[in-house]
Order: sequence, then C-alpha cells, then structure tokens
Amino acid sequence: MNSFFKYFSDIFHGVKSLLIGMSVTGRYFFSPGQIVTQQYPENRKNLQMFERFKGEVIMLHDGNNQHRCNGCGICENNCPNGSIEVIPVKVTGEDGKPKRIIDKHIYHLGMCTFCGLCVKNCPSNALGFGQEFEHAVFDRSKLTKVLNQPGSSIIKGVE
Amino acid sequence: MKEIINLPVSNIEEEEYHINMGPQHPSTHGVLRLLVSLQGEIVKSLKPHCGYIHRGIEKMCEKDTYPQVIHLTDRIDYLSAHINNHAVCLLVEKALEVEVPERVKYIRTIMDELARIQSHQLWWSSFGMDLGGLTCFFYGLRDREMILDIWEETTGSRFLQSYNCPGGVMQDIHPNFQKKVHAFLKTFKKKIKDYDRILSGNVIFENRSQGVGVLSKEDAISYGVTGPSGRGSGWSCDVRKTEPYSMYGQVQFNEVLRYECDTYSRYMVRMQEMHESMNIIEQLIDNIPEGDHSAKMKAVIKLPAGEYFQRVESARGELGLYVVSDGNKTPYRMKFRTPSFSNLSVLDHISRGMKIADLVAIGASLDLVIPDIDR
Amino acid sequence: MDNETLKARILEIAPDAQQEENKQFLTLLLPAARLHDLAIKLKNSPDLAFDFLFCLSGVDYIKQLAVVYHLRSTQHKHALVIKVKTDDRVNPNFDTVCDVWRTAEFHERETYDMFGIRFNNHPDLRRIFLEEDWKGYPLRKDYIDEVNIVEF
Amino acid sequence: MTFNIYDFTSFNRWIDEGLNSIMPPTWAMITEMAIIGIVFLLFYAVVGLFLVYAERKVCAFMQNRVGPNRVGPYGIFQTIADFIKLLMKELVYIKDSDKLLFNLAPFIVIIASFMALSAVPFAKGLHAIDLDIGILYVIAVSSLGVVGILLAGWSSNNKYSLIGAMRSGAQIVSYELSVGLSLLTIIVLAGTMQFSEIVEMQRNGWFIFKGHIPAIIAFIVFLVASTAETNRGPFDLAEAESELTAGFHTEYSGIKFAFFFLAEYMNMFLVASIAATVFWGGWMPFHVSGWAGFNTIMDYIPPFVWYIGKTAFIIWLMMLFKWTFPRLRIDQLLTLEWKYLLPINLVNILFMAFLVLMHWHF
Amino acid sequence: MSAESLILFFIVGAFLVGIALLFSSLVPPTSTNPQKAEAYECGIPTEGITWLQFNVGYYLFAIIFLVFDVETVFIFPWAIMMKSLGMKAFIEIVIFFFVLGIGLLYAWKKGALKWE
Repeated sequence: MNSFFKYFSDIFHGVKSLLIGMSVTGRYFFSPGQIVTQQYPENRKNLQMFERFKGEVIMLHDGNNQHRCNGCGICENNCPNGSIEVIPVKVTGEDGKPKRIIDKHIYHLGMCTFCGLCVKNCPSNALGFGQEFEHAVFDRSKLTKVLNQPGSSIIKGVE
Repeated sequence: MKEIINLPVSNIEEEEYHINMGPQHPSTHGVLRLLVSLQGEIVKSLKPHCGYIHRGIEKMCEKDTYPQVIHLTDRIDYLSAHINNHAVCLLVEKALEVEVPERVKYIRTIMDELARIQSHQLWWSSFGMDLGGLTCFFYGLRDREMILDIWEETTGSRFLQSYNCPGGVMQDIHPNFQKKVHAFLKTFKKKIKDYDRILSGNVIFENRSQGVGVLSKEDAISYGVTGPSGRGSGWSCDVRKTEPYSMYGQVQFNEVLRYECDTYSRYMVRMQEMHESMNIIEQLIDNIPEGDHSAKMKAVIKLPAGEYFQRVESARGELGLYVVSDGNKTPYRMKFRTPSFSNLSVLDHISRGMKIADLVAIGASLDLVIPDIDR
Repeated sequence: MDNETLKARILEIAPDAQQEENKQFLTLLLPAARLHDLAIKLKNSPDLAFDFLFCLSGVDYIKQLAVVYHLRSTQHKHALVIKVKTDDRVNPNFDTVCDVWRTAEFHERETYDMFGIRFNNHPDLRRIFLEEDWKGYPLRKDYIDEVNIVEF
Repeated sequence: MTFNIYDFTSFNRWIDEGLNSIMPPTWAMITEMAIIGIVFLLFYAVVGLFLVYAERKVCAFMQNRVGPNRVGPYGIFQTIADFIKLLMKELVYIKDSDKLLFNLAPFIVIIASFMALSAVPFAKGLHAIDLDIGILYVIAVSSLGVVGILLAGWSSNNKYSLIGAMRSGAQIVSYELSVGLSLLTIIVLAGTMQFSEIVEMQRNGWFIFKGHIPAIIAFIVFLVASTAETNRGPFDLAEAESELTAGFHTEYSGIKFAFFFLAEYMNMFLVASIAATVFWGGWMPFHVSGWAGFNTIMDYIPPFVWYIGKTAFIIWLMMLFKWTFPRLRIDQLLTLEWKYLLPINLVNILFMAFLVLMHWHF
Repeated sequence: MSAESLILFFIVGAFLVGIALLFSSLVPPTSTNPQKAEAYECGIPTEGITWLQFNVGYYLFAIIFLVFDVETVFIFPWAIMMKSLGMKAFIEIVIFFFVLGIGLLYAWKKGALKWE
C-alpha cells in the first residue's frame, strides 16, 4: 500500500518539479528586456573597454612624438616568451659622450601572453597597454610591430 | 545487403564493442579521449588517453624565473587561474619568508573565491548541457560574465589574468571593485535560485544523477579524488580548512560535505560551495584594509636551495606545487599535482556497469578540465 | 604525531632510512628494494595510516633519478615525504605502489613518461601524455629536443 | 463564385467543377492531384523553414539571447539561407555503409511526415483527404518515421549511429502505444475517427473542456508521448548530442541531413496539429454554449487562424519542454512509458468510457 | 478525394526528396579522399567491426509491446461503437482491460519492465 501511494506522490512531485522548471524558461521567454547579447560589430562605436584592459603592449608617446624608453632591455629580459626585442644604437650625445638610445623596440604580438611583466618592470614607465583588441590579420608577419613610432625621440631627463 | 549475411556470428558475452569518446566529442569538454568498451549500452571498462594538449609546462617552468612561471600556471587550469597563481606566490613567499601585506591577503582570497564561483558556474552550465538541458549553459555563462567583467576592470584580462605576483598583486584593485562585487552578489543570489529550479529539483535530473557513479570515501582517498568530488563522498579534504592560507583561517565558512557519494551529491556540493564562497566574499569585501598592494621584493627572486611544497584548494580539488630549488633564479624542478589528473583516474572505476549516458554525467560531475590533466 | 615521534616510529620499521633536510615535511630516503613492503606498512599501521598519496613526482638529480612520494594521513593529519633514488640512468626501476594507493597508477605512468623510470608490477605502464614512439624522456636534464624546445 | 475564408467547401467544389468542365474526368482528377501536391509541397517547405526559424528564436528568448538577426529583418531569411547552403553541400558517402538503406532512410522519414500531413484538416473543407479512419491512419503513418531513423542509424556503419538506431528502436516499442491509447480516450468520447467529424463535434465546446479530467490527462499523455515519438528533447536519445555526437544522422551531410532536420520539425507540426484538432477543436472557434453574442464574435476570426494559433501554442509548449529539461536515460524512457503512461492511460480510457455512459461530460 | 490520393502524397514526397537529392548530387562541387569516407568516431579510426551482435536491453519490452499493440487494435472498434453498445460492452471491456492490466502487473513483478 505504501508503494502505491509513493507511486502517485512520485508522479505529483515529478510533474510539479517539471512545471517549476518550465516556469523559469517561460518567464525569461516573456521578458525580452533581460536579453544580454551584445551586437558586437554594430556596437563598435560605443564599445568602451576598461581602462586597464590589456589589448596589446604599446609604447607611450606624448604629443611631441617623444617616449620614455632608453633601451635598457629589462622588458626583454622579463618577457617569458621572448616576444620583445630591443635593438639599441650607440649615438654621440650633445655632451660628446657616447649614449645608448633605442633604435627599434620590436614586439611580437603573436607570442605575447599579456602577463604584464614588461609593463610592470619597466623602470621608466615607457610601456603600457593599449585598448585595441581586433588583432586578426591574414599574414602572421603583421603581428610583429615596432613600438617606437618613426622619428620619435626620448623625453629629456629620463635616461 | 551482402554485408548483413556475411556478418560473423559471434558470442555476445565475449565480444566487446569499442567506441572512442573524444578527442572531438561534445561531452569531454576538450581533447580527452576515452576508449570505452561497451556491451550494448553498458560501459564495461574505459581507458583514458590524454596528452592531446600536453604543452610541457613543467619543462617550460625550469627555464622561467618565478615571476614568469605565473603566466604558465594560468594555463594549467584556466578556470582557476587565480588560485594557481596564488599557489606559486605562496610558495615563493614561504621560501623567502616574506610577509605580504594584509590587503594582499584579502584581495587574493576574494579573487580566489570569485574564481571558484565562476568555475562552478561554468561547471554547472556544462553539466546541464551534458545532461541535455541546453538552456543551463546560457544561464551559467550569462552570470559568469559579471565576474569576468569585475576581473577585467581590475586585472585587465577576462580569463588568464596573471594577477598575482610574488609578494603581492600586480596592481591595486580598481576603485569600482567593491561596488561591482556587491552588485554581483546581489544579482547572483537571485539567479542561483533559478539554477535550483531548472536543474537541481528537476525529477529527470534527480533520476539521472542519483545512485550514478558511486564513489566510496575509501576509494576517493585511495584514488586521491579531492575537491568537491571528494567532499561529495564525505571526505573532508578542503585545504582551506586543513591548512589555511591567506585569509581562510580567519573567515567563517562551512566545509560542504555530503555522504550519498553519487553524482547528485557531487553536484550538490558544488551548488552549496557557491553559497559558501559568496559568504566568504561578503565577510571580506567591506573590510579590505588600506595598505600597499605588494611587499617589497628583490628584483631577481632566488629561492634558497631545498624542496618546497605548497597546497591550495583550487576549484576542482587540491592543487599541489612541488618545487626543488638549487638556489638559482629558475626552479630546478617544478611539479604540479593537479586535481583533474587524479580525478580522471577514478573515472574507469566508478563508471563500470553504468550506461553511456551515465558516463557523460559522471564525467561532468568530476568537473575535468583537460589542460589541468595534460599540463 | 609530530615529526620526531613519526621519525622514531618509521625508523622502527625501516631502520636503514636516512633523513633529508626539509623545513616543511619529515623527509626520509628509503632503500628502493624495500619500497613496496614499507608502503604497505605505512598505509596499514593504525598509528601511521598514511592513506592519501597526494603527490608522486620524479626528480632528476643528474647523478641520480629519484621518485618522491608525498604522503598524508587523513585520520591523524600528519604528513611524510619518502624518497627513493637510483644511480642507474639507463634502466631505472622501482616497485610500483599503485596497489597500495590507487592514485599512483596514473602518476607512475606520468613519471615513466617523463623520466623513463620503470615501475615493476605496474598493471598498465605505457606513456600517458606523449606518443608511444616518442624518443627520450623530456623532463630529464640531459634531454635535447631541437625541434620543440626553442632557446631564446 | 465568392471566396469564403470561413468555409472552403464551396471553393473546392468550384475548382472541381471548373476543371471538369474543361477536361475529361480522369484528367481533371490528375490535375487536381497535381495542384494539391504542389500546394502541400510549398506548405510543407514554408512551415518547415518557418518552424526552424521559430525554434531558434524561441529558444534564444528563453536563454536571454536574440537568436538569428543578421539575414533579413529579424533574421527571417536565416533558415532559407541555411537551406540553400545545405542544398549546395557535398553529399559525402561513407565507406562500407549500406548504400541502399543509407539513401532510403531520408525518403522514409520525409514521406512518412508528408503523408501524415495529408489527413490534417486546416480549416472547414480545407483538407487533402478526409479518411473515415483518419486517426488510425495518422498513428500508423507517423510511426513510420522512426523506422527511417532506425535505418539511417543502422546503415551508416558508424558506432554512434548504431547506438542511436538501437535507441530509436526502444522509442518505437514504447511510445507508439501511448499515442494510440491517449487518442482512443477521445475517440471514446467522439465515437468517430474521422477528423472532419471530430472537429464538427466540438462546435459547442472543445473536447478538452467536454471531457474535463480524463481529457486533460489524455492530452498530457499525448503531449509527452508524441514529443517522444517525434524524437525531440527531452526524448532526443537517438541523436543525444552530448553522448553520441549526433546519433543517427552523424554520417549524413548536406541535403540528406536537411531532410532529417526538416522531418523532425514537420513531425512536430504534425503532432501539434493532431493535438489541436483532437483536443482543442482544430479550426473550430472558441464557443461557449448559451453566449450567442460571444460566439458570433469568435466566429469572425477565420478558422485557419484558430487552427494555426492552437497549433502554434502546442508547438511552443513542445519547444519549452525541449529547452528546459535534461535528457532522459534510455531505461528511464522505457520506465516512464511502461510504468507510468501506459497504466494511467488504460485506467483513463475506462474512466472516460464510464463518464460518457453516465453522461457526466459536458 | 479518397484513398487513392494517398498514392499521390507518396509520390510527391518521394519526388521532393528525389529532386533535391539529384540536384545536390549534381550541382555542388565534390572532392573525395579516403579520409573523408571514414566513419566519424571523434577523429580516431574505428576499432573492430561496427555491425556487431548487439545486446539490446529492451528485448522483453518489444515482446510486451507486440502484445499490447495487438490488444489496442481490439479496443478501436469498441471505442467507436461504445455509445451505442452501452453498459454491457463497457463491463466486457473492463474485464478485457483487467486481463491486460494483470498481464502488465505480472510482467512488472517478474522484472520484465527492468532494463537489462
């Protein structure tokens, strides 16, 4: 007799639990205001990334096309993947002494894991993270970038 | 129709039906291959074949300095990236006897618990999907998005943050952090009720999971099944309780234990753990002390020669980190004892005699993350 | 049991064990020949009850190959590290402990895969991560792979 | 001739007479058949494509998404684009598969659903065939579809497909009965198996209200059993994607796959139509006996709209099932039928018969 | 309109599939290679033969199904004529159902309704 009642209570509880489940999906069906989808390519204009977003490593340049990198190579040493290559050149400074400045700061985006060690360990805060995240290219060689802009020079007093 | 007539007459009892589940299979959540021997629908035995995404992280670690190791640990168990980082940092700090600021401990603990919640959310999503309830997947991911946003704002990345560093954290928390965490807790407390309504209480789900994949406590210990899967077998194996680190010694929380030992109990442990994690975060979030976000460390970190071991509770179990140092700036040997690797070893044992559908449910309830197995 | 009494107790059953320097755990170097025998004793003695093998790792000390077992008792909450070493780099082998702690089965396969240490009586000793025809044992210090390992 | 959207009988007669007047009777009949065939074909394609779109939109809304919205306004041309894509896909032949059965399977699945559709009355006078054993015919023909699935799974020479085929075999042996018996409950009340008569009998109240408790139970049983019969979630064991990758249609590509897909949706439409016709009065407007004014207002809504509305609601219910529940296991599938649905069904028929004999129904 | 139009529907259905299959086998570009013709098993070659003797767990169900399906056919005529046959037929059908129900219960108790 006990199992007889259990049979019916099983049916009752089963149907009840199913109805509760259906009420959840049903409720969401009738509340389109809760849709969370982002229409990505369309919302590009007002797509605001967080300020700390790690899109790519960039070298910070000011309005006069000047940066703070002196080519010390600490970022290159700190990078776990070898995605940074610093190529310095020796020039003669204004005071006549030989001085090391940066020729090319090469950054292999394809090898970067965005660990942030280069930015954190840069002694002169020359590096930062950019907001750009659309990195897809058809040619892998385009992922290799030169971070110091052409014609840029070092800000005085940073060395 | 010739083929049918020419079929070899075979003895049903002796013939086994081998079928590959994976590497490209929806239920293995990655590239894990299970070679299953079937008899009809019944699983006779199965052999896991792993290594499809073995990247040799242990070998790579031997070339990297300790701060550089962090970004590799992100990629072991990507769902508890914070916790893996935490393990390395704790080990280095313990070896160097560095005292980290209180603020760092608070931040790390909160981040760990957020990682645990989002890992369990994703597990819940894929668990529902493995059982055929596709809607669960979207609800889980929808709520997980809030945590990823919180992380993105503070750490700059959504998934593999590399946020911890030996001695502290990379950068201080964002001014919005506390506000957003509060908003998340408030929202998620409502949403988690939906999880219960749509899956936990469902009669089909209960029938699918109860009595399926029974793992006794002795077997759990012997196979080293830790984390929520072990606690679902009634084994009190929470490292946060047995060897408290960071703030875990000072917050109030319950170690969730269940004794049914089946898929359902492993499920319920994780559901309860989400509540406990929210509880821990609530205790900490308003009391983060002012201070520095990192202790002063030397520019080059060298561990004294010797052997070190650090255990932390990751989202799927006990993560052990064994380091042999010879005094250099790179570890001499670094071994990760990953929870999923041990949890996988029990899959054959508990799924024998079950049906294929049960195998999927059991696999999902163990919450395997394939990079965690392969490393 | 604290480390001192633990050490005394284990020296009772394994008089030839040597202690190694370790701040965290009691570390004992055991003779390889008696490993399996001692493993059973460590697990089954009621006052030791090391029932949880939480880590099994191979280490290459260049002159020697070692296997490190991290043991823990869920009942008494004490931990122990035992080590076995061998000088034989060509054909190193130890007894398996996977009949004592089942979790060792996979970990020993991994150690075999990465260090080439064979475990006698292991039920299914195959490579676990790498392919069956992989040459060499990657985690050994003398392993050279010009294709996959890139030097910066 | 005045075109009447409330009664298609005169329209049919007009076409019939018109054709007979210009050609001999045999040719007239063949022409009629050709017209019907083409109309049904178009209807089949349109409904199939629309249902695929509807399902994607419905499930998207249930999951807080927007669903397809790129092709055409609100993505309504998405399924057409998909169909063209599938049509242009290569048909891959599988080594060692049973070629004959492999190609035959999509035929069986499509033909079964297409033939069953012929018996459905869409509005007054708007049906292809009005068989006097309509219900029996629909039960018989629609269950053929599962045979197609069985063949598809078996012939593919794929282990997943084979297991899927075995599961669909289990489905045949279980849910066939419940579909039949739950419809029998209403036949007891109606006393006929002809669809047009069944609809006509619901002029003063739909059967689900007339037969109250047993009719509601029969409706629920029918809904569950027919969801299983159409291989839809939570009973989609034959194609359980998390266990068997794609089950019986793993090896099917291009248009052959599209046929299985289309047939699934048409079967869903079919069982929803049957449920709407038998339980909810088909194209019959909602009438309350005694409220003459209300009834006239209801009569202004065209029958076709009533029919589509009811069918759409039942389809929506079935979609709600699929997107809410986890999948059953195979032994639970059989347990549900044999231990729950069948005994309930048997008792329910007697209950209904007793009710009819005592005139306790409305 | 009568039963012969069923043949029409059969033909139209077959025609629909046939035309589309024909189109699809002629128009789209094809490229074959031995890998493509392999049965899909998660990217791993199949082990052993596929068409093996298979242990179906629902064999007993299939037999009970046959019994019940035949019995259902007997119920159909009664269901249609029930109103005119009246109470006497109802009692007879109750007895019929009773026998069926006993059969089902027997199978249930004997464990035939259990997956093996």
